[in-house]
Amino acid sequence: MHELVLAEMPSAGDEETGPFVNVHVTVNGAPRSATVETRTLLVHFLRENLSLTGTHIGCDTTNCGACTILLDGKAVKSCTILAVQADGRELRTVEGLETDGKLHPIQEGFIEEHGLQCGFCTPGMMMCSVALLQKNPHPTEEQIRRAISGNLCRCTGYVNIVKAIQHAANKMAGPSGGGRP
Amino acid sequence: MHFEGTFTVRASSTRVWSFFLSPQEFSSAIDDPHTIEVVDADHFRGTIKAGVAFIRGTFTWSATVKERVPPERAQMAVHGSGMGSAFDIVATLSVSESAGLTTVKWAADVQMSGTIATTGARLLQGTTEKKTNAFFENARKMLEVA
Amino acid sequence: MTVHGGVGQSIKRKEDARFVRGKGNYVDDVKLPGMLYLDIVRSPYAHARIRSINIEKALKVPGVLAVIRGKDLEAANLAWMPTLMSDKQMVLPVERVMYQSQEVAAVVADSRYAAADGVVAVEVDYEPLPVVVDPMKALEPGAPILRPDRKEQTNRIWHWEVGDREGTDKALKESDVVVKENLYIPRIHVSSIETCGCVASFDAMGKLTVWMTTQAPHAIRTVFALVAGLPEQKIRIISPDIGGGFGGKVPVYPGYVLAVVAALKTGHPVKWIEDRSENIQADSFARDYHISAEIGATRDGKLTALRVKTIADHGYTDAAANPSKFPAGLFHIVTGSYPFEKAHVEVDGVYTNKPPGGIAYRCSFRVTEAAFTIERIVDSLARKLGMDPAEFRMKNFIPPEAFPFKSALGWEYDSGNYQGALRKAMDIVDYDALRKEQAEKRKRGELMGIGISSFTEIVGAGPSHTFDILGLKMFDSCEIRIHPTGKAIARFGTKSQGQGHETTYAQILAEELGISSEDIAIEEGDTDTAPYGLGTYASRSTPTAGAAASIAARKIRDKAQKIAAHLLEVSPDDLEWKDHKFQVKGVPDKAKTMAEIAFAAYTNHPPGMEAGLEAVDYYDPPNLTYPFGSYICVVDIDKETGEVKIRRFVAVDDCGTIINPMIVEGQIHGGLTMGLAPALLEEIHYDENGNMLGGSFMDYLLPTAVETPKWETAKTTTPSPHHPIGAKGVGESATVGAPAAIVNAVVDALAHLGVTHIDIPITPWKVWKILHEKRAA
Amino acid sequence: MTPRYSIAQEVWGVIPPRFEYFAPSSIDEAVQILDRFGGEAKVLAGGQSLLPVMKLRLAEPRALVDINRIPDLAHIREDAKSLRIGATTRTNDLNDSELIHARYPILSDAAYEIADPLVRNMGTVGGNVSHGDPANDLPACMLALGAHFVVRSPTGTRTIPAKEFYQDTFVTALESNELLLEIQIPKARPGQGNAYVKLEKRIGDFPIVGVAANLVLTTKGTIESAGLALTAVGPTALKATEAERHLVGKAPEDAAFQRAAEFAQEITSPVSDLRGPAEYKRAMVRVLALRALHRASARAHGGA
Repeated sequence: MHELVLAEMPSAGDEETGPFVNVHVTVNGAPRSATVETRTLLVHFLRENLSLTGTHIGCDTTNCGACTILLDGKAVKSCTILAVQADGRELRTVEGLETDGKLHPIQEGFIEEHGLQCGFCTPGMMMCSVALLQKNPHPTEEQIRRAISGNLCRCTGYVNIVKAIQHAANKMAGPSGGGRP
Repeated sequence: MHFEGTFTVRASSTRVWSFFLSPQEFSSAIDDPHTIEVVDADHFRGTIKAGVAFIRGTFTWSATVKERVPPERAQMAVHGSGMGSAFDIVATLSVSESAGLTTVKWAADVQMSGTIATTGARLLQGTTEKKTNAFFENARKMLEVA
Repeated sequence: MTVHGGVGQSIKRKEDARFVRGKGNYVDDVKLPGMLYLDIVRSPYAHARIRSINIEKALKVPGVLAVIRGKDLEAANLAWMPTLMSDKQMVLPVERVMYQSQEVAAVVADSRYAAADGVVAVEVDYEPLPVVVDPMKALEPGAPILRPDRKEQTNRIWHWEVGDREGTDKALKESDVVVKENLYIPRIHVSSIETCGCVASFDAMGKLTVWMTTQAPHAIRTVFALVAGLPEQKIRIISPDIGGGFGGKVPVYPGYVLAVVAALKTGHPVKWIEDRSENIQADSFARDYHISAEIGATRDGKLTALRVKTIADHGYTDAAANPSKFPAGLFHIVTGSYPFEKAHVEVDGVYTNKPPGGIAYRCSFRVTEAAFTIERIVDSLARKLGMDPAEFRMKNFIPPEAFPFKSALGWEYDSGNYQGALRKAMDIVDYDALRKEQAEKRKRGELMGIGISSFTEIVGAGPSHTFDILGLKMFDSCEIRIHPTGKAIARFGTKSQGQGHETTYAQILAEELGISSEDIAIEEGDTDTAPYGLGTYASRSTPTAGAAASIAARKIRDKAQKIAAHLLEVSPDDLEWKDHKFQVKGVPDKAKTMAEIAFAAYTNHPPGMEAGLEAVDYYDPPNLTYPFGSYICVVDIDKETGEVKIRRFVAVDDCGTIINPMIVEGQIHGGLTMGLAPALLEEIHYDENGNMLGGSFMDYLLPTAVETPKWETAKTTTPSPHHPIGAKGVGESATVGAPAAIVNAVVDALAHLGVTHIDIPITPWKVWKILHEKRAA
Repeated sequence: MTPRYSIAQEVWGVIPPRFEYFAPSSIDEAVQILDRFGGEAKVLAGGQSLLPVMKLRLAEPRALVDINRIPDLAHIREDAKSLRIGATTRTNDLNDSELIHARYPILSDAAYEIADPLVRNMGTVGGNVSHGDPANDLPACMLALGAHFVVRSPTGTRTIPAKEFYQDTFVTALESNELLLEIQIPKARPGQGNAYVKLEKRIGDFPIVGVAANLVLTTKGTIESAGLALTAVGPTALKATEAERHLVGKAPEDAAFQRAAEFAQEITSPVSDLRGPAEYKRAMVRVLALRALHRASARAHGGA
């Protein structure tokens, strides 16, 4: 084989790299920080710098929602936010759903209702659902479908995802099952 | 994409024809910041910072005069690349003079390839048409003044 | 007595435990020390000569370590690689690029970001060449020859035909009624939410490990060995969790090869992960069939003959992942659910300046094109005859007693009850009431349509006398080890991409072995440990590897019977397998469970017998399986905007014996959604310069939860007579059957205006244009 | 023939180019940074339009000025004269606001269908109105409502009427050293009703066409003033001035709406693309204008 052309390793402090910035965040309740380029996307910060690989990347154009996380409690697409924008803020990812060895109702719902197949969209879909149920504990089917319309799933046809979210809603409403129809 | 137009200007056909074949002159009708270098009588090249508002990038371009029939016809091929894309323009000019007025019929076939064509199709046609029209409108004004 | 997690139970999926915790291990989650990143420079032109590639600036980009070009590969004879259809494709071009977004060079850097910066800095000098986008034009005399490297100086790749040409011509000529439709099934893309990628790494001993998004890891290993000349024992392919496949992860893409080359040359592990736009613009597509179909019938509505001619746009090389002997895949299942006496199919494969591929969209080798064609044209014929489409189908279906049925084009259908499925669907949807409602609405000027699709699938490739890929026979495998404590591990040659194999295979084994499915671990995707198999696509896992599971389990049972006899001090013939254990005939108290037998196999096995309790089976199916179903779709159309809304969609599927009803229903939901997608939304379109329009999720529109209706599913069960447990496979049925039901419904809504066909995707403006023109006329 | 040739490569959009990042804590600081970069800096608000374009490397600003840490730029309040919406108010906040639902339903109509719910949690009202994309939904609403935009530069504050703001695709009246602070919309009056209606190929996609309508009725029930504006059928959002003029003084009925819808069609210049042929889009302007006007009228009469 032809010798491949190999460049010299770049020297540290090369003026073309950077600019860099320190980012401090609270992720799933724990403080985390790293120094990254200003252009670093939040999803890469989570996956590469913090090794939280449960948050996925499925597109380049802010359409698929596989990277959905909670930023100060709101569901957002972490592929279209700079890591530096999250500095000083609270993040919640799929890794933070289970507490004390107990699955979150949304996780149970996805298992019980077969709301996932390949599992790739699932973390984003669940984070979106968690935000929905926080804001609206008793969503109608139409509201659920609207709420997850920024999260694409190629496997399930959504019917069971809707059921999974309803399952979690019922569960979170407590034993009285109370809640409006 | 095909664009065409016609305009009439109070200038001789020789003057009009030579305007479009002179790199210094025709390039002055381009709104976007650019450079131009004359390789020989039929070949020019340079760079242009083109785009819409903040969606903007630097293209390198080269132009070749394909046909010169003074003072009636000319054809020029322009090629450029930048922003992950390439463009090819074939521009044709026919010039006719009558009673001190010169009528210019122009046509431009523009082909885009690459990122702009694949992701910017939504906005491409309108912008390209506007830039093309602006170029000829600028040219008309310059010829009118001169 | 049932065993926990046996066949037929809707147990929850084992794999979900890691997925809901974000602990799946997808290829982009693999991180190795010293790992580098590879990114690819791609062509803006659909057809151009490469005059030079200048990498100087790219090599100065901080973090960039190397740039690989075609000429670097050429010296090692790696610039080209074979396709699965005996054609060849470029890893990197040396001379010409053949489609927009084709790989041109690869940049290797110490970070993803640096690699991306490097890509922008590579300067490629192109000379544009004439572009051939339209396959019809590609066949015209004087069209530029896209592949001068071939002996045949034409853009026609091959011509293929099957059936009785003269007999079909004659039968059509003699038919009282003949209907012809031209159907274009556009290019689409699977777009699994995970894109493709790999991590390639050589260890100190020169062994290559590749974590790769592949549906067929074993075949990939062999291809790597044959193409790169690496010794096969030094190649390990690991297919980790796969974020959806649908056929898009069967081919060998240049990026995989480049990552391996980069790992070899740099001495570091190298990761390559596609962007979505690269995935859509360069990876395997599906469909792109220009079909002309003619169908004949007697005056009283009895089908006579079918003739289908097709131009197949393959892009610049024939890289369809078909079985070798079938250039048009299984398209000749096009006679569908009907007993034609005469039929003829011809297909011409054509080169164009587009990316290669051809079948990757949740489809068993072109069966979708076939089912769409027959179910569309049967509808047109019924309409022409003035018959109700349901009645017409009922009258013409292959009757249940005719199975096994030999089709006019040579397939032997294993089993079916088409009338039963359609009847059930009609009952659920209340067909007669809908027709009444439609008649009333039509009087009021409202547009409502009812569409039927009664499809027959053909899956489970396949019998090895007919089916191979690059000569590798299309069997599949299962290896079972029962541990001394009665727990088990089983490994397979297939690879789940969301289908739930870890659960369903365990259920087959639980049923066969009397071990709880909880106690059976299932592994796939590691070529160092799993038995050889051809992988998961074309709904083949249950028909092949699922069958292998049963047969391997029965081998274990044979041995277990002897051990049980030894333990019970009776003759093996005195034992029967009942209630999931071996018991002395007529004496239920005298019995041994598999756990007891397994323990004995390691502690107290009969003299003269090998210790242990293991078996392997390589299952070569005697035939394909033929799942079927009847779908009924109800649509309402907004007269002003042309928007189509699916009001109801009833799907009755028959996939033989069902292993896990919950999973089967999930597969059908997903399949229906991937049937809806091309019917109403998805299409890959090229402009005349070969630019792909819609090459990202911004423009290539996957259905969301809002457009997707609440699918209504039901089943009939007609087991496959030749499969060990009667199962047929179900992953793709719904994608195959749904598009025709939707289009038939829309056409039905507009039929009174003289509409007989609308090409998919049915966009609002296509419907509006029809309404607008009819109103004007 | 001299061979044409090119030096180029396709760019795929995942990684943005490098830039300097600023997160000023005051408006003055922000506009000074903008001024210093003289057009080479971009304001980062929600980033839901800007970052995708940067990932495609179709825009490479030297600096980003993140205005999210400036206090009090996110608010929805009504005073004696106006509804005032701060620039960094998230589009979903319009959706969540009882005030907006009750009194300015055109804005919640639009906010309900901008991109998707996740994008709406980041994307800002200020970004949507000032990005200059003709496919954005809020500009047409602002034109129909007669909004004004309050902007600040290092030299002071000025107010720009929406109808003078949109100049061309991505080109607005905003100077490169100006920052949009607030949108001011005339306070809702009795007898006012409005609506935004749009047609999409799929939810979350760019609109095929959108129409914003705002009607104020006299106590006698005739139209006192009308606003009608269009999305995605021209280089910018379009104000259908002729249509508006036609409506004034008429009864809010189909006859007047039909004629207004035709006037609206006349000002459009749609292009054929993946979202439909131009003739379809033009036809849909009429269909949607009628729907928007009828809905606005129903709301003016107290309906939903």
